[in-house]
Amino acid sequence: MSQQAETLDIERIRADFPILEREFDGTQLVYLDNAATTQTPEPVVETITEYYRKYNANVHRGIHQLSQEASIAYEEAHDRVAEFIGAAGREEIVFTKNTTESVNLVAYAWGLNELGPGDEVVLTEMEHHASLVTWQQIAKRTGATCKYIPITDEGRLDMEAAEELITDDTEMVSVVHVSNTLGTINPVSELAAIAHDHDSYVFVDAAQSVPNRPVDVAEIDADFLAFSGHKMAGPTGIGVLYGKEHILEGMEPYLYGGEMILKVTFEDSKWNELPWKYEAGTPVICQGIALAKACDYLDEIGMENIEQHESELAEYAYDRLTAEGDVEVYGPPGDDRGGLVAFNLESVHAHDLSSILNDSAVAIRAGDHCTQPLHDVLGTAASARASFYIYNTKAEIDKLIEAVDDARQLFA
Amino acid sequence: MSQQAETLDIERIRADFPILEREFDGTQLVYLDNAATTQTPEPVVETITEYYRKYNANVHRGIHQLSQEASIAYEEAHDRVAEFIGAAGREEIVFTKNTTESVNLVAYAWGLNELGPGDEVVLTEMEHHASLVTWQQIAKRTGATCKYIPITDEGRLDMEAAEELITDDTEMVSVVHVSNTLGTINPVSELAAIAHDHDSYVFVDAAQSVPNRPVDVAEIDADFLAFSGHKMAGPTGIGVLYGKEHILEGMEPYLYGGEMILKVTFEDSKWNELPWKYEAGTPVICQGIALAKACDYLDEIGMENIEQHESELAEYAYDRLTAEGDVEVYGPPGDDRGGLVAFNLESVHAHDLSSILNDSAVAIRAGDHCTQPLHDVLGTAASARASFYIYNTKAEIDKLIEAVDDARQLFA
Amino acid sequence: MGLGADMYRQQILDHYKNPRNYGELEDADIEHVGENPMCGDTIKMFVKLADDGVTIEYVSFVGDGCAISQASASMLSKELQGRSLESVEAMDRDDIVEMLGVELSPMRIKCAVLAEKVVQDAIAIHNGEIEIDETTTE
Amino acid sequence: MGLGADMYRQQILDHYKNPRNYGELEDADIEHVGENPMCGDTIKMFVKLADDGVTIEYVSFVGDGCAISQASASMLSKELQGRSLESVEAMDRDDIVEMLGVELSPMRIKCAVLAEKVVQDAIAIHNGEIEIDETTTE
Ligand SMILES: Cc1ncc(COP(=O)(O)O)c(C=O)c1O
Ligand SMILES: Cc1ncc(COP(=O)(O)O)c(C=O)c1O
Repeated sequence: MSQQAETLDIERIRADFPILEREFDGTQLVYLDNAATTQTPEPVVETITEYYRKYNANVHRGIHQLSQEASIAYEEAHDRVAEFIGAAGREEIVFTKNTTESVNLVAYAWGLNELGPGDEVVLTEMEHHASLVTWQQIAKRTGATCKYIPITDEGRLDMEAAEELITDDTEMVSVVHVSNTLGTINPVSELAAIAHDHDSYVFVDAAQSVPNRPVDVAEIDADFLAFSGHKMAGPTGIGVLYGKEHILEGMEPYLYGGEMILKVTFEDSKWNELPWKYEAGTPVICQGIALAKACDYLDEIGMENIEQHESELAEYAYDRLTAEGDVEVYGPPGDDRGGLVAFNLESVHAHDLSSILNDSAVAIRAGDHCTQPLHDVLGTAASARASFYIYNTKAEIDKLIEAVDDARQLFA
Repeated sequence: MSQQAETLDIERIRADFPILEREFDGTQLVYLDNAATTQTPEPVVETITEYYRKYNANVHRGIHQLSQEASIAYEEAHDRVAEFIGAAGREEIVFTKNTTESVNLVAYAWGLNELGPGDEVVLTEMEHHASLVTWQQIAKRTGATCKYIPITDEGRLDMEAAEELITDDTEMVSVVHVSNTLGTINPVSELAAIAHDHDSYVFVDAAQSVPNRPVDVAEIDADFLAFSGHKMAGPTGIGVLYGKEHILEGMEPYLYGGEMILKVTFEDSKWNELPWKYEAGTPVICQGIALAKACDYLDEIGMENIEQHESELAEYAYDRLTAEGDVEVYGPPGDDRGGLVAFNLESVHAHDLSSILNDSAVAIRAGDHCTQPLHDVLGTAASARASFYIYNTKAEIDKLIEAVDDARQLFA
Repeated sequence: MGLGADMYRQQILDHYKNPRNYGELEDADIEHVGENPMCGDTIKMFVKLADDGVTIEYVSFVGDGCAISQASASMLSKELQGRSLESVEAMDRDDIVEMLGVELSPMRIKCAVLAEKVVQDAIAIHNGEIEIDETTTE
Repeated sequence: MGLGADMYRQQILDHYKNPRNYGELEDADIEHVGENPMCGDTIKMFVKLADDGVTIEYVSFVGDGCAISQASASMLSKELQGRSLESVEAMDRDDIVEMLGVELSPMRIKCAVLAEKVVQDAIAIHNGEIEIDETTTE
């Protein structure tokens, strides 16, 4: 079935991921849950162990050698991540613990102070709970209103509706770059342009785009952009918030404590420079350094190559899944989507499917993928989702298809 | 000088910390900056690598095998930490990214909603910026007032003043358990009793106590208690918030997003059960599992033994430092303090001292230790601080003393 | 490669494909609905009591969701006939796992126990012990 | 084991122990204060201009803090005499490191450049380019 040449040197890449060798009851793992979390290559794992074995120390203010080494590595990690997404410098890169916290940072530091009755936050029907719940709740607290750009039958944003929904009352447009359920690649530059025409900020949830395609914040003209380490070959416990320097400069702090201050008296405090103003307490030191290494690792493979590889796998999976006619795949056609397919088999509930696939060592996700309102729109409570990364192959998708066929038979 | 038998089997412990073998210009590292960050033993580092090499996956809702393994390990890590501090169960243990975030969680989720004009938050003059700046800023936003329990000449809390400052207007008493600057061990149970007499909550900043002495939340009767993984042989990027179940149950959420919700529509959301209600987004999975391992590691050595070891080192360092008469050590006498000594040498600024010590591979911290207001009270802008952990020896303190002597001569 | 044989024994598939006691009960003494929002499983249970008011005469259900949740509701509806309310309140997840006769992974137990939880909440509401509109499980 | 020899060459220790141009200047044309709150270093610089209004005639300072910050202020006060304001505004951290003649670790450079930053801000205020009461460095 899967005879085409691969864009990536998969054998070489797979050698960096010992976890992919795992077997369950003699069957080798087929890991297709990459939109939830990607696996971590040896160079990143080794960066972590090297940190703890060689230069673990608290950063920023230590004069001793270990602290200097840790500080430099941690600060340079910001530069590296800045470079990875085309930001101007470390001032624009705040390390958080995940994408979710990055959204909350802006919602608290900016939204809670700036939003009020009459103000509108425009989201999309395909937002992840990370942005949807956050803006919904901050809007509730401030008296602002949330509006949702609807999706078309094909699972794309209805851009005409977007033009109407974004008005001079709009203060923030928060949009997912690549949908983690539909696989839709949204026209974020276009949305940013519309938002800016109305003097609104735009927040790009890039959790599913930065890991697998070239993303340039300047090209998008994003005011804010967020993503997570654990979805891009990095460790758990780190996320990134990109923000334009002048905007971050003007915002109030979010978390208070050590490192984020310049001067403290019993009466009041003064804030530190960017980005440290937003990194209170001992930061995610080892995780930041490891994330920078993940950027190196991905850049070595090449983000264009990764994008192409994922498109190929997505199209192949789409075509094979829909061949039988009893599978509904959500979102745009196979040749125009990010590297994932969420679907439902007519006769088998997604959870049952996932359990049955697990018996064949095929790991997919089943559920609402943190997009419950979108699932309501799609008219289903849950879906099964296979999502791909740099180490996946068409042969693995063949195994997925086989296992789906087993389920089909079992429930026939 | 240092001939007494050690409480701990130091040689065996040191073998778990390869970083301690590092040499700078042929001189072996003497790491005395443990109040900032402790080193990480091999069993914890191996727990981290095992996670990434064997069962890295997103948690909670994955049906596939890897996700089940990761979920169980991550959830059990909460149980392990609960046990470590005498909490009732995982419902009372929220994983954050550090102590600072734990304080902010309560300040935002409880303080921002419950505090108002006329309400008072009682702190101490020796609070770390983590709690001092946070409560100060939340008070500013809500119209509440902060009051500070003063310290005595010996660097202890003035408990008579505390009795007067804590009144029926007090809504929160936030107190550091062991001061990271003075080494004072505060009577937190007594303060909790006073706070509860006035229907106030008590928040214990245990960042410097949980790592090195037995701490039991029930015994203290703390309403909240916080600490960091990186100060207790665990990884960076994880902190803990303990909260009494009924209090956490009643509070609003703090971060919004995935994992912390049960149900989401475009209009509103319902929250998940404890502790997940407070852990939005993909949590600090690997860090939580590694922290549980650090608890195992410390319990194997024995928290009473660690406490005794630290007291011995602190007393020894105190006695040797004060022998010359030109060193001021801040805080209580040598026989009644946590495992650290902050001091100033008459003729040498703390930063210069730290630089000179670094030339002898002795790593100490110099600065304000995130207690600027306390330093104002002490009448100095900065101090040098040596802080100890399970792998330190009296012989290392001898090296510290020698290096201090070098500085004394250089600046004579 | 297994065919999901362990978790989907013939009995479970049979109850899923041909649910017993399926349908609304007009003259139910107790009825209550519950859902597992993360899975999308919903179950509504209807209970008819015997004249003594403490024994279950008949149980029916309607619902939607995965095979485990629906088969569990179907099997439970049979299991409950003739039992005392008290004994039902005392049931726990082990009873359900035993009833299903399969090994369940921790993530799927939530699906399995939904029906039981709905019935127990229904009884608690009937007894005036709790006041909720709907049971929601994690 | 070194005696901190690298960072504390004789010259620095000498300027620290015997600061040059130390003291307040009554008839200063420009004066400005700065601090490095994390270190506790404070420096106040006083500048007297020549009649042309763009050349520095004399500089003095008062301050408190570590040897690096204070020696740097002392050496800078000598260095600046006779220089144009413009040339001082163009100075950067490399000039300071060169002036001190020692290798500084990144964490100590902050101490070294405080005096320079205070003078530069003083000039900028004098020129009406910025408005601040006090220079605060990280
Ligand atoms: C007493 C005390 N509280 C709070 C903190 C803050 O801990 P973290 O930086 O891990 O948030 C520290 C450590 O710096 C501390 O010593
Ligand atoms: C599109 C999208 N946004 C946000 C998130 C949240 O990321 P995290 O859980 O790392 O905070 C995810 C992943 O779950 C996602 O797919």
